[in-house]
Amino acid sequence: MGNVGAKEIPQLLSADGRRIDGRRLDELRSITMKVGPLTRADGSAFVEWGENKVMAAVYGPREVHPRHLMQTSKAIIQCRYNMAAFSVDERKRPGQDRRSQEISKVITEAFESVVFTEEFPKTSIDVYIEVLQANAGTRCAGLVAASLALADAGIPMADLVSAVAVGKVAGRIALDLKKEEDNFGEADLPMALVPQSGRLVLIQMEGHMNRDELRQALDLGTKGCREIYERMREALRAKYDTPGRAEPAGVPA
Amino acid sequence: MGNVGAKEIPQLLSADGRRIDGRRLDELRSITMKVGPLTRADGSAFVEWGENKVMAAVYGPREVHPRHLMQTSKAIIQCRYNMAAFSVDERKRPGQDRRSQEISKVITEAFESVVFTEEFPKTSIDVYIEVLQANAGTRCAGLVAASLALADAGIPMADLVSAVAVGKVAGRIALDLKKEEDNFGEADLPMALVPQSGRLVLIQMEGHMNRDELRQALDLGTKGCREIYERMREALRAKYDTPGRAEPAGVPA
Amino acid sequence: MGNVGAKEIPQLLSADGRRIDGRRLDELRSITMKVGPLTRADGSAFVEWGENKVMAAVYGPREVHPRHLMQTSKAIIQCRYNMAAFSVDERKRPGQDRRSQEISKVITEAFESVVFTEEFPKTSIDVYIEVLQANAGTRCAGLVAASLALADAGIPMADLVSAVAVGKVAGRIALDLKKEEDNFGEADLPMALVPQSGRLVLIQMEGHMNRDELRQALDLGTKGCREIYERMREALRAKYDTPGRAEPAGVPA
Amino acid sequence: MSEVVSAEIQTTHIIDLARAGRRLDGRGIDDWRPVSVTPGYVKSADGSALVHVGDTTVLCGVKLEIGKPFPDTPNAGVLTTNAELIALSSPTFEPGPPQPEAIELSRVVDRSIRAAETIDLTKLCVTPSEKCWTCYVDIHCLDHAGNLIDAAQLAALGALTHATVPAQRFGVAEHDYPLDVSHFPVECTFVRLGDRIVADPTFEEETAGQGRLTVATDELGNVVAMQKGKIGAFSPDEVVETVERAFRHGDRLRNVVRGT
Amino acid sequence: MSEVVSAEIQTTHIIDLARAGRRLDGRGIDDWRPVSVTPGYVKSADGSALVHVGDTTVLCGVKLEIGKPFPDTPNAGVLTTNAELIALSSPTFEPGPPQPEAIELSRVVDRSIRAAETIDLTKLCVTPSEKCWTCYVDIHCLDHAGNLIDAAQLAALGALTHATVPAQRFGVAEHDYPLDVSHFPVECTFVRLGDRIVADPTFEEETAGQGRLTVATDELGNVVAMQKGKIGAFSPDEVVETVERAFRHGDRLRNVVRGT
Amino acid sequence: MSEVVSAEIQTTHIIDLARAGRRLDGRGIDDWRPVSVTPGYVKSADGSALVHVGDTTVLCGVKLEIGKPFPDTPNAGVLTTNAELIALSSPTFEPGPPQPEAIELSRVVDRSIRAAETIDLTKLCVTPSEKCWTCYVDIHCLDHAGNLIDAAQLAALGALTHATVPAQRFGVAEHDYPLDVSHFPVECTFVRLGDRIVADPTFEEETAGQGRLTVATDELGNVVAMQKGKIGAFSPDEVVETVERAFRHGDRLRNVVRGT
Repeated sequence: MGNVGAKEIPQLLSADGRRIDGRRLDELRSITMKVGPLTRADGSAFVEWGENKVMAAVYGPREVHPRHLMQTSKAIIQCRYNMAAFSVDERKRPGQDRRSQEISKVITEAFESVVFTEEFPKTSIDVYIEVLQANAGTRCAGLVAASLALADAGIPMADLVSAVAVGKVAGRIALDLKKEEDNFGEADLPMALVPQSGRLVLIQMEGHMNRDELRQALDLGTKGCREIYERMREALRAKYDTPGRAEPAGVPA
Repeated sequence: MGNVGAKEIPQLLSADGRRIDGRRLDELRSITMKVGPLTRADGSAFVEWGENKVMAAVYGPREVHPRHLMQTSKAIIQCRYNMAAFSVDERKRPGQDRRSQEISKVITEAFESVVFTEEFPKTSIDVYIEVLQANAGTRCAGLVAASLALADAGIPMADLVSAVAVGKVAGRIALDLKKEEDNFGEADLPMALVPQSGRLVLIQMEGHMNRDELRQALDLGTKGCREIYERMREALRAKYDTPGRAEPAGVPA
Repeated sequence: MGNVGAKEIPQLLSADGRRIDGRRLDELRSITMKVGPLTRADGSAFVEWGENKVMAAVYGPREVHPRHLMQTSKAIIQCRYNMAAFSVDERKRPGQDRRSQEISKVITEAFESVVFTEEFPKTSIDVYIEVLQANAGTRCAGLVAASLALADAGIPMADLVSAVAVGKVAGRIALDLKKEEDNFGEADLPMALVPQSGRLVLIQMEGHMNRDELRQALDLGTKGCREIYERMREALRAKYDTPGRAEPAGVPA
Repeated sequence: MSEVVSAEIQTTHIIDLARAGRRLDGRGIDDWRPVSVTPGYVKSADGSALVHVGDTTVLCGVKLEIGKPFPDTPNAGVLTTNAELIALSSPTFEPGPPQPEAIELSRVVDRSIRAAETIDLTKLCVTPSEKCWTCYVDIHCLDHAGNLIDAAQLAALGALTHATVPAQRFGVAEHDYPLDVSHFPVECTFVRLGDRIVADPTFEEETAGQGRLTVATDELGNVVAMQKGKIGAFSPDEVVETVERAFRHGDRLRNVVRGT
Repeated sequence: MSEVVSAEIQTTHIIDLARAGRRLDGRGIDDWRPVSVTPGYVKSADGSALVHVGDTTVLCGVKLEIGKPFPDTPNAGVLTTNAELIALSSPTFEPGPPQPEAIELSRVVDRSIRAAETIDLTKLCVTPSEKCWTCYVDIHCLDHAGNLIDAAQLAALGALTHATVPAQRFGVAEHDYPLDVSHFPVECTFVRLGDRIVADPTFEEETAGQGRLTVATDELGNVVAMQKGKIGAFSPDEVVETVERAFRHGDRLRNVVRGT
Repeated sequence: MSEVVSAEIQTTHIIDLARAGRRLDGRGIDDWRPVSVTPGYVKSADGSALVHVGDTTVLCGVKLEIGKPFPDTPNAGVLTTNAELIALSSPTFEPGPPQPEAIELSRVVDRSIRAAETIDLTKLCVTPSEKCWTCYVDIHCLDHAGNLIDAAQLAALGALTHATVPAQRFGVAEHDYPLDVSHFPVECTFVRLGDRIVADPTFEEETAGQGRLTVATDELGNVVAMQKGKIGAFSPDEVVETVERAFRHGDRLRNVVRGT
């Protein structure tokens, strides 16, 4: 989308329905997740998803800063999604741009929909997401990493939030777009699912989809999110199955 | 003033003493005023003055933000004059520039000279002026709109403040300059009058005037302000003459 | 240092060991100091050192602003080193750049090492250094001026802090570099000394020095600082020797 | 009674009403407030529209200037959307740099305009790699009585639809000419109140809402943009139903903007 | 006794004195404090002046650089005035971005210089539309003992009057030459204390004042700029009288700057 | 027990241990924590290195772009170092513009790289006065367990040492080629604890420290940069002794970076 005047469009789908990297339309990129890699944070997680590398850390519940944001009846969640200057092809100037701020907002709202914030009035739960290497789908990768970091920090939640992007590539609905597909495809729909309720806490979309395609995209995305969710649970178990180490609170076993 | 290197100066005054838009030297542009057009503000007014369109809104007395500006013995007044990006010929970058900040300051001081701020200690009276379409004299139009909005909000004042600019055009003192006159004239003198006391609470001037011209300009401006004042009172009556609607406090009947 | 691509390197040392302005390697530029030139500040000093002109002022101990910096067990020191736009050959944009912020930080830490901050809990001691004309060595000149201003303000200190820069010029260690020597020399080492303890509270260095040169530089700098220190004491005496005027507190007699 | 408590009582009341299919201002669950679009409101702009959606009032001005194409799109003009949530329009806004809410508004409106290919940007190119039109879409919210997104997007579409390219003023052509608008995306916003999803929320309904969903559709039957906002969640089925409603309302609002 | 209360007592005292035609520092209502102008104080500047008005101390430096004319004034150079109310100069100033008081100071000084056509900007044009001199007037307040506006404006005028155009350094001419100053505007500031209007106010008088009026006059008998500041009001008659006083003081101060 | 009090107790304990030549984590006074350097960690960068010094983790990415030389160095490329102390890496950091600590870190790392002439900037010039490589060194701190300066500087040196000039991508040469690194400065940091000066301080030791000293040495036996930080003082003799230790550790760390 949005590649006005770009010169060369690669062939995104082969005759036998394989994508540019050989995946089927409903296939995820490879993913590895690590819970708790950081020592200073209260909770942390690292996710390598295709060619994305994303680190997330959680601090809190802790004192609210700046103070005027404090809420007397619940904790506030402050997510900050940030891209390292070297994470993209053309160097990104350090600091928050408008895109980062919007993504921070929708991710914050996704977590506010599942975290039991009323248990920690007058505090802040700070969630930091750092994209170290980017290749499409960073907000979903960031959300997954942050979800694991929240669990690692023992923040009580209704459920782990899972996320994936669905898109439209060469006229077909496809799961988990990579950079070329995102750049030259016809639509992108990132979504975040609360698996136990089956409800979406993040939905964005840009491009062109008709009614049927949209329905199809939502179904494929839901399926993808559930796959990711299983991996997330495995990653948490991998950390906490060490004997003598307590299970973190708030994450369904 | 200030048009170094400009190519073509239009003829600003005809042989029979008429101005570029046919007005006499002591004639105002057409004005319409509407009190209370906005629903969320505590008070509001819209002024269309020549080709200026200006909206003003008042909030308060309310909590001071940022808190360290709070004064224990009186309300503070915070005026913010702002121009919409599309209000001028060459698009203005959004946000406060130095000119806007200076105008905000002198308008704030004009109102602080008439509002009974000591009646509302520890609060803020916030006055917002938005220039939607500009054609010379926007600070005066903004001041008039804000004055009406303060009255609409029921803020007690010694008097309504009226305002107009006087200038020097082709060597003659003229009332209420429009854009071409302001750009190619020899002086501009915006002023704000408290009609009942006959005193000026805003005076600025730039250009060249000798003693006599200055005296003449102050007289003509005072007369213009009194004319505007009558229109302001009419506009307030137009709103509050609906039976069953209470007269706003603080404005002389 | 750092003059990649510069065209012409002046001869910095003559055959008989004289520098570009005729000084010997261990010779300071001429210095005058004036204590208390400003009326509004709690303490102030002006230093003219070679072609540097530097003014310093001290306010406090006073209320901390912004409040969240307040420390319950001691005063905080806030130094702000600033260069006037016209103080250098190519006009400097007003405002703090990264260099100014770093210098402000190391000067703050130098003074925190000698001021008895625990005597004034919950307050701030604000130190402002303004470089009006710059010719190498401004951070040392600023530190000396600020030291005098602190004494003038009666702030209790373990000792006056003295400062000077040592450098390497045409392969030789030299005291108190001027602009050409700094630009075309091989190393610069600004330092600040607490004379009574013989310890350094500011050390920075950039360039190339081997072990022996570094030792030599520290010795020469220490000697230079002691010379400056004597001048500082004279300047304070010059102000306070007026009969009936009290000696400022905190400065060793 | 504290403000927090009274807000909670209002929230409960609004949700109770919605359960019964009713709303504070008497509308039905799927009713829109009256919408009006006044093009050409600001003479200093190259295109403008004043939009009312009930009491919500938004003014949009479009300005075109000659600039330089971005290096990676040498054959295209530039489109920039900016929304200012000025403090005049609501007691909840403060002066200062744009807050997340204003940034989201700008980006959501921009996304619908851009994704629908409302303006064919290649037509804004004057000389490839050197000269192009930069089209600024500036949105100024004047009265925030709820559903700013839809009002702002309508104002932007209205201002573009009736805009003129100032080609003569910039010495690029002999005459000014109308800006060519290729598609007509319209955004429709809904909020969840309990288990009902209401259209065109008021300020109070947005405050009470448990999730907001915005769907932009074009005149060809495509969804071109979506955005979920605020705390809350939607099932995929609810999304699909809401999309249908957005198509229906979108067609009607498109006609209001186009004046047909 | 709280600071607020003691400030109120001082205000009352200052106004009582003024009523009797007297002032805290012994001056009469229309007396100026001693004024000195030291040109060439800063060698790194192309022009500079250190100004004392009583204890008030202001330093101004002028720098000229080669830049580009503004598109709408292709035959003119650029003049930029900037005043910094640095925290060193007063306990009431704080470090950080310029506050409204600093912005007003910059603009009021700039306005007098610009309106009086102090510098003929067309003479600062080197090659039309391409190359011109940009003249930066940077004002640095060092000690704020009242009436900064007049001290800053005198410093600016003094720095310009004695400035050199660094034409050789920038390779634009073979020799540097003096900057050509065409007019000599001088600003004079007054504050109302009760029903008296006093000249050249101290910091305490400004704090106590009920309105401030600044009038800039040139050497030809013109008023070129005015600015009313602070809470308070003036009748048109008072303005006219104050203008007469500004002419009188202005002529004297002009001579101080010009060294005649 | 308040945080302040417990921090004071820890400080006392750390200093007592140091007096006995011991440290909280069992190291000796002059021992470094384990150091690892992983070059090429980030594919989107032209050079990168992930560095661990104990639990302290820093990632550095180098990007090269075609830019314009500075007017006063027409024959040289541009090197820019930037360190972000992102809030993710420590409970003591906050989001927002860089604080003095981050600025100092950037500048101290930059100074060692620049003073040692690590990169011969004239080799980054493509066309004098017109085209050169701009080399951005961006340092991203991920886990701050003490001694960020050394970890950041090692990451920067590691990223540069293994960087590629993307000459083909920018159409400047037919093939990409390795960035030429001329010198290998390494920074070593020490803090005073009582009368002992310990190497490679942890976060707790930095907090307890009474002065910090950083010394950058190169492979030829030169000190190329120094920086004293934090409250505290060092005698000239202590500086000289610390420099000797920095030479010793520097040689070892240089080998880790160069992979030899």
